[in-house]
Amino acid sequence: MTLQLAFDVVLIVTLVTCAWAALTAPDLLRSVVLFIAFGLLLSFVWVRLQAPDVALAEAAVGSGLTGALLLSTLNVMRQKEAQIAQESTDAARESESEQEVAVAQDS
Amino acid sequence: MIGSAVLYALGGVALFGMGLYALLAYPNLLRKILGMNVMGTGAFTILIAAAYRGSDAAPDPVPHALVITGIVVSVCATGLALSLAVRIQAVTGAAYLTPDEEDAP
Amino acid sequence: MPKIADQDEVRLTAGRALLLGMSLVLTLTLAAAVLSLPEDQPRLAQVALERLPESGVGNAVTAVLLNFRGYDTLLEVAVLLLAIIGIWSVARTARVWIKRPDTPILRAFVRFVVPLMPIMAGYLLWIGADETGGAFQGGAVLGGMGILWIAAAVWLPQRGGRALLRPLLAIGLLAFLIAATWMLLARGNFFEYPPEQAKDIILIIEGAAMLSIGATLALLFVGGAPQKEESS
Amino acid sequence: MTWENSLPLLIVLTSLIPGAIIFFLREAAHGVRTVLNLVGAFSKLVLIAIMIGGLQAGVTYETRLPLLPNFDLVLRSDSLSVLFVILSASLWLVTTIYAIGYLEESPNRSRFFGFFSLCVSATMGIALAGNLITLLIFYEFLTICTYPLVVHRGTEKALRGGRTYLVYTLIGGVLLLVAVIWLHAVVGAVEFMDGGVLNGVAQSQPALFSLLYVMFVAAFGVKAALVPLHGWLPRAMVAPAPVSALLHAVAVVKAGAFGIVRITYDLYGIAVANQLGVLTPLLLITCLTIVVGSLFAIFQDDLKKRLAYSTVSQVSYIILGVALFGPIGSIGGLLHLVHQGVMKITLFFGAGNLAETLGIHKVSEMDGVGRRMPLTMAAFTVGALGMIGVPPTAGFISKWYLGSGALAANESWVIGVLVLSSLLNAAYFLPILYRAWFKEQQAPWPEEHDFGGRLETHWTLLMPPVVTGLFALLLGIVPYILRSLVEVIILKEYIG
Amino acid sequence: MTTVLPLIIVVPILAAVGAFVLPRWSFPVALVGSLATVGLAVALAIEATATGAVRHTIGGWRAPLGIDLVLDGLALVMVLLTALIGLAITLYGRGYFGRAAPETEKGRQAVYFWALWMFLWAALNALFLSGDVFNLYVTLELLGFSAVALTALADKPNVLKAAMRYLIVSLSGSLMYLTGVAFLYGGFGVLDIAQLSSLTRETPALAVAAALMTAGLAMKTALFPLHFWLPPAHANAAAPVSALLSALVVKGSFYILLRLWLEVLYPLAGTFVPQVISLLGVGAIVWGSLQAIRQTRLKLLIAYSTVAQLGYLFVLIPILALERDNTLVLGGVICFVLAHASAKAAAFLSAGNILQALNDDKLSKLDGLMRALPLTVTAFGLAGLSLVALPPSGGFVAKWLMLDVAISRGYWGLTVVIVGGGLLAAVYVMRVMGRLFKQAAQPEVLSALKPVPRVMEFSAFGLALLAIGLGFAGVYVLRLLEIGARAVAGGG
Repeated sequence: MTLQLAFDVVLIVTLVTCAWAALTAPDLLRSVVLFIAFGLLLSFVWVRLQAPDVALAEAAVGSGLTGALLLSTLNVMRQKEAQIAQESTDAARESESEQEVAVAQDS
Repeated sequence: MIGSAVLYALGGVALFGMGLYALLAYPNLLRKILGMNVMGTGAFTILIAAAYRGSDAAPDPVPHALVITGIVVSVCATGLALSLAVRIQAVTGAAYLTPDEEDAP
Repeated sequence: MPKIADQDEVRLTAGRALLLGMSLVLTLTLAAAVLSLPEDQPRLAQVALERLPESGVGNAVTAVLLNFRGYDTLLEVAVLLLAIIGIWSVARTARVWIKRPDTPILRAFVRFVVPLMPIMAGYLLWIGADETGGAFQGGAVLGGMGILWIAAAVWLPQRGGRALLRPLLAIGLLAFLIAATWMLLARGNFFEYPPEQAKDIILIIEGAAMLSIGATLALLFVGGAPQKEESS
Repeated sequence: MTWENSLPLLIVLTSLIPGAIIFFLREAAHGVRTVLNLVGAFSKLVLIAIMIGGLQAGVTYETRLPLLPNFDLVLRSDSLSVLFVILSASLWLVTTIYAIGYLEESPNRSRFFGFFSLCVSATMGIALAGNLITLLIFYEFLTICTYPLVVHRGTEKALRGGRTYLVYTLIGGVLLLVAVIWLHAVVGAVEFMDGGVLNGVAQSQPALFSLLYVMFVAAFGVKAALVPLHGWLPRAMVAPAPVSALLHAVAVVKAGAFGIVRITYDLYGIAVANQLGVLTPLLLITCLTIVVGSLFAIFQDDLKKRLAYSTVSQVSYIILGVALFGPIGSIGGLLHLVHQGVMKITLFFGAGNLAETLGIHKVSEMDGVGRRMPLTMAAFTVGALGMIGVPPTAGFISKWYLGSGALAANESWVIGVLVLSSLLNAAYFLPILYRAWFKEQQAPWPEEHDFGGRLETHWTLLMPPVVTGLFALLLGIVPYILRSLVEVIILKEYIG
Repeated sequence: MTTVLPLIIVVPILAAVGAFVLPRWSFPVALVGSLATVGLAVALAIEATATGAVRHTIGGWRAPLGIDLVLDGLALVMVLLTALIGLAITLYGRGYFGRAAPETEKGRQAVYFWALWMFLWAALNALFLSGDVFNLYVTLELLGFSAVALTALADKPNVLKAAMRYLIVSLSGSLMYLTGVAFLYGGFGVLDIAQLSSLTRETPALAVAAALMTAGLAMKTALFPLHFWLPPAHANAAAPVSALLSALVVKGSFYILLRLWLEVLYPLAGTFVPQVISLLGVGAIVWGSLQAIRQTRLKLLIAYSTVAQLGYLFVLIPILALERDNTLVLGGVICFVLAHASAKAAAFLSAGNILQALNDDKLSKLDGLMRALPLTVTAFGLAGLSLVALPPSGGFVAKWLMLDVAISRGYWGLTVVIVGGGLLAAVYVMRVMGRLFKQAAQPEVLSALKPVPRVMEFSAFGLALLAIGLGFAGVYVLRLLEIGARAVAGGG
């Protein structure tokens, strides 16, 4: 009984910690990966609570599919961000070189 | 609630609170979406814990069915939210909600 | 230019500490309420398990999902279709570009694993009537297959394929609606299956729903109406 | 549907339906619009005649439409309502003819005539209202329909005038709403009855019912332009002349005065109001209004503004009759309800003619105008003399009764007020008459229009003031016709 | 005869599926769906007036195991309201989206509009008829998703951000509601509203459920100070969508809130929770009206007016929870719902017409439109009358009932707020009307207006007439509300 209780406590603490880590990880990619891990842990919790159907749905949909969605979105958004950053540096360089030209012409 | 199910329900409550915090505290849309997902799992866990009736009795199937429905709804919500987030980033260049522009409709 | 990282600072500021405190208070209040919940509440377990034999299936969760509270599930399948419509209306383009496969290993993996998945999904569906499993789990497997397939770009939706896409997404919901309305007209109650045919009807609905769920989940991943390959 | 339960509704509808149709007419549909207006106005008069016939035979006409539990829309005929209905309906007919001549060339005519008819319907509703709620509904309805007429010209000044008007009347409306619901909450659904319905219950809670009375008077006082609630009236004078004539001589301000009459006689009961002691403050306010309105009028050079301040002063005579406890004063008040309407509309028609024909807007521009427009100015003169109270005009009759009423009520100081007011009236009207008749034309008319023909102006503009002017004279020479009706009303109120 | 009840949910879903699967036929499908749904609503009204409340046991299981659909007076009134406004929106949408082919951008939007709008209609009907707290959660999500997607349809930066904000609010509101459901189930063991009604007592679980559900639903209904998301969403969406959001969608979540306090949460009537709701309602009236007065764009002004008007819905909640049998109090709230829905839909549709003609909705550009668009301006004016609650209009009847409740119970503060709110509404309505009546500074602008399809003008005008006509329908609304008022709540 106490062993069971200790197991429960450890499982819950791990689960909650994992969720907190997922929410507050400074890097979003790490957040998402931790979230997927959290989903798998959660399925485990639900199996422990005699809810195997739900656990299966959570593992497949809640953790797996949502995780895939988050990962691909993060990927797309990072690419877009890089593209924007590239464009802005290009623009900055262009205006810089224009200035140089202007300076050259002045002198 | 029965035995250790209470502990799990308390865990669910904690998840709900944490998710709500993340939702409110972080401007990044992806993080807000993560927060909502965690909030949802908190609610689900409370329901699953309420369904638990000890290790030797069959659990209550009704909350289980509710949670399956909830999981599917929540993945749909995530999909919709992510699409909106991508579109917003494409249009405004930011992955968070910038202040509204003063433009004509 | 604003970046993802710009606004993704997770440091604990004063404002966040306040929010955290408020969340904590809420959590503790909810926790107190959890502790006050009655221990010996019979709830609906009793009645659901008692009437399980009338439902036509042996898995209590499936019975609740597809029979006792089949109406919830009908609306849920509607939510799935709605989500796809919403995503397609919001996203101008697909989020995941369907490209030619780049690694032979991935391609080979998909070639061998993917064909197994419909079988697995069908098995889950069939077994779900009496054991753990069901349309959602089966649909999730199908969706996973779709995602892998798309990720490996084995399947490129062509014109003909795209024309079938919308009906495929809708077929689960339609099956539900037809069955429920048919029962309404034939027996006077929405969703009232005759007990002897309940299992067959449920399996047919589940089969259709599984197809739609699979397609929906895969397309959630695509994140927009699938288009032909573009060179962006 | 029988005459008994549909006649009051039909009287309202005879202007409501033409009004609603007119909105959808094209601007150029001149003929249709005129026919609709006139058919509406004439059929209304016919229906009123039927109603009067029925009333003499002892029939009560009542339309009842339940809006909510304990909340009926009631339109009912009684002597008081008939008095107001006759006045408004006949003046509507005259004003319609006038407005056709006045406005046919200007833009947005459909809109104008549409709202104009709606205003008349609202006035009819106020006259026929059988309970407070109906009175409230039509009171607000009148506010709404008048606004577009005030801002009709769409200029910055018109919009400002309209805004002021709305601010005053909406606040008055809100006050009325609260008072009505409060009363409703205390005594339930009550309907107007000769002699009042609050006898007993009002005396048991004198403070509450006095407060409610003050709220009612304040609410209707806004429309009746009691000082200090009169500020909107002069500013609303930016409206076209027919609007000023009908609405600010008859419909709006009269609706306010009529409301106070109704509340005092048929809700509280004049005896109850006297017991509550609310009549004396009312008397003081009306006297103040009479004097202050006249004082302001003296200093106006703008003709319509001078008439507006005169209205402020004159409408209070009606309420003065109410505030003087005793049948003679009451008769004077009700007589003035009609007299003031007829006289004031004559004055506004005259002012409108001067503006439309010669471009005259100011008193200082009127030198010698009597020779240019003799008929118009003759009618104007009758109206002005009536306002001063010179016999044999109608104005003399009302002032006579008010004075006697004051004596009978042991408020002889009121006679002083009446005399002072008459002097002030003379002070602002006689100079106008003097300029018009006895001075030579000094400068060319500001903006002269040629309507052709031999008349001094277009016949549709000329006929209305002449007719109403004659009426003002007639009511003074043969006062019995009207007085007998008014006496019936007042006797019922005092005997109950 | 009870067969009609589920069909009113099935038919719009079928129409939605049809509009999606057959893009070329999306409008005809939606039109047929709309007409059929309106017909079903009328059939239900006839049935319920003849036989009383209807309870349909889905699957024949009966609550608590199954889910019951309940049609009582309250639900019927809401279904009818949705049908009337829905029909107008469908007609307006035809004018708004025109006949563009699905390949064009406008045609693409049209296909999604029809599918999403039909889903929204189905969601509303399902929500009004549901007798089960969890089923209500699913209908809420259905409603929220379709509303968010409809908002985002216009695809401009402000709209997308507004849609995102709306989605976040909507989802977190639903999750709070769902957690409340978990506590209700944990505490009382059933999900059926009628059964919960006889089981609930003042326990910590009920208090927590009440707090969570009320907060979540109030957020979705944009109760001050959680209204921040509403004005940008309602102001920037396409005109028919703005009308739907303001007239019907916010009423959906409010309806659940109302039902819960009437039938499940009433043991908490004496606590501070309903008082807080009422106070926030007061805040909404004051703040929303003041903001509306400050706006310089017509649609934003109307949107802030919605924030203010929604406040009125909440101020009577404490009295309602205490006096559950008092149809007059409920009648006041429901009459307000009806009046606001029709007036606000008319106002947004009129604003849409102005926007269509002028391609702008700045107040400073509206001078003289009365001459150019008389029907539209009249529609806006009539809607304004109802918003200010001047008689005769639906708004007047509603405020009459509310003031009657407030004054007869001696709530003077509430009286002042209700009355003052009306005056503030008069100020912002007049700011618009004054402009519309004004002479145009540049008459050439008026001659360069783009044409507005007749059907758009007439649907706005029709809704405005509805707002006025409700002023004469108070008795009938109250009579409908009496249907099954207690009988259904008593038990299944």
